Amino acid sequence: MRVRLFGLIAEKAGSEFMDAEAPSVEALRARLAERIVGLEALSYAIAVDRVIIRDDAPLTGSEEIAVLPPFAGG
Amino acid sequence: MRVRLFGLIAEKAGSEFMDAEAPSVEALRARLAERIVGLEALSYAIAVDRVIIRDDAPLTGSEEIAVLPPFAGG
Amino acid sequence: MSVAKSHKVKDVFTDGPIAPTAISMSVAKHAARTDIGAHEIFLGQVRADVMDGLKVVAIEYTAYREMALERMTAIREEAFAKWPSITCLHVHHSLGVIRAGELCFMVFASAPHRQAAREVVAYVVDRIKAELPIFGKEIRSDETHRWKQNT
Amino acid sequence: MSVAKSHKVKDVFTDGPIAPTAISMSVAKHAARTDIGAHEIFLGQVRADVMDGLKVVAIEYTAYREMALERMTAIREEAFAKWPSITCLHVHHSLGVIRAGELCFMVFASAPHRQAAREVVAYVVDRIKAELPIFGKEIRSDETHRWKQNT
Repeated sequence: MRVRLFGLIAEKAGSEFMDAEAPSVEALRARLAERIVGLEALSYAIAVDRVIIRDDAPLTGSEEIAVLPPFAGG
Repeated sequence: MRVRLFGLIAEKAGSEFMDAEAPSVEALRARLAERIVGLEALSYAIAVDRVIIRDDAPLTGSEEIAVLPPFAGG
Repeated sequence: MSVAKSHKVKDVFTDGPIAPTAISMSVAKHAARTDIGAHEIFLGQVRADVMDGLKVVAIEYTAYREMALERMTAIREEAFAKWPSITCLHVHHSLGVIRAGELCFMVFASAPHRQAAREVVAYVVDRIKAELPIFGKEIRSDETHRWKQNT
Repeated sequence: MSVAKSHKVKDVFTDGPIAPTAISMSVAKHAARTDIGAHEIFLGQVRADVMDGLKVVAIEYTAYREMALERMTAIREEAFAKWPSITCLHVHHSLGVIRAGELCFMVFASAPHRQAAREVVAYVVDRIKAELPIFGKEIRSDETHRWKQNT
């Protein structure tokens, strides 16, 4: 699955996209932490199909997935 | 003393000023009611030196006195 | 009172409606104040209320100016005391005939953060409506009138 | 949803700062809506915060647009449901580099009476800050940067 990265996390990863396979949000967090240095120190949310979702949610691989650092709008 | 009239009360009196002698706000209300037809049916406040004042306040005759119908600003 | 804060005595009254462009000009003047993070603006617009089949076409505002300006100065000082972070506070109220759809009232506050700006505008708007001796004659479509009263 | 009310899906994002004149133009457009009695406007301005002796000179905003617009549509619908008297609600947020002193955010509501306009603007501003995936890179005077975070 292709994961979209934003803001500080895109900067840390050096890219706005990352390909990763994971059967759940929790597993995806582990995959991302292996590949983005310093990620475990950061607070971020995972959005699945444009809704922030709990860590135990399953993933089929066909969803739109995004990694969201803290919001700063307004 | 010269009393300033505003808004609806100036309209009822046909003038923006009225001369009246009264030793207190209460007495002034009675003088005004004798001379402005329909005044007793209206709600209004008396300001003495630009501050709304209680009916039992005494008047010396040298104050700036104003008769204020309900406010409509904003 | 600090000179840097704009709470000196000012005439809040303006003859005729407030032009929409006055709002942009007010906002644009604050671009140099880079300690500001939030502006909150309230605008009052004359409503074409209908009562007994008659529509309000305009309101003619008059005021007891001397008392209104004294009350406004007190409200301004109390506002700055309650919200000391406020950077500026501007108030304008129209006098004379203001037609339905035109602006008659503006309260504009700026602050580093939104909460103070929001709260001070609500406070100042409510106090002005309750305490400033401003009178409004609603002129109706048949040229009769009725005196407005804040509730 | 009623067609008369402007709560259709809209792009709230605009490239670059919000011009002060955009506010006047927005206000002026509502003069024909003579059922409006109150406008409430919130504006966000980029603040030149100083931290560790370094001043913020600009914020570069980016967003996850698809999700932001979905959230905004939901917020707008909930706002109209909670305050059905609201006549219109306009939201604009800047993307790209916005310099200190420039405007990056506008929430503008109109209603017959002030209470609804005031409440809906506070509600919408707070929800946007909390829920829209918008990211801000604070660019400092020495060209380093720091990622902004709403508290």
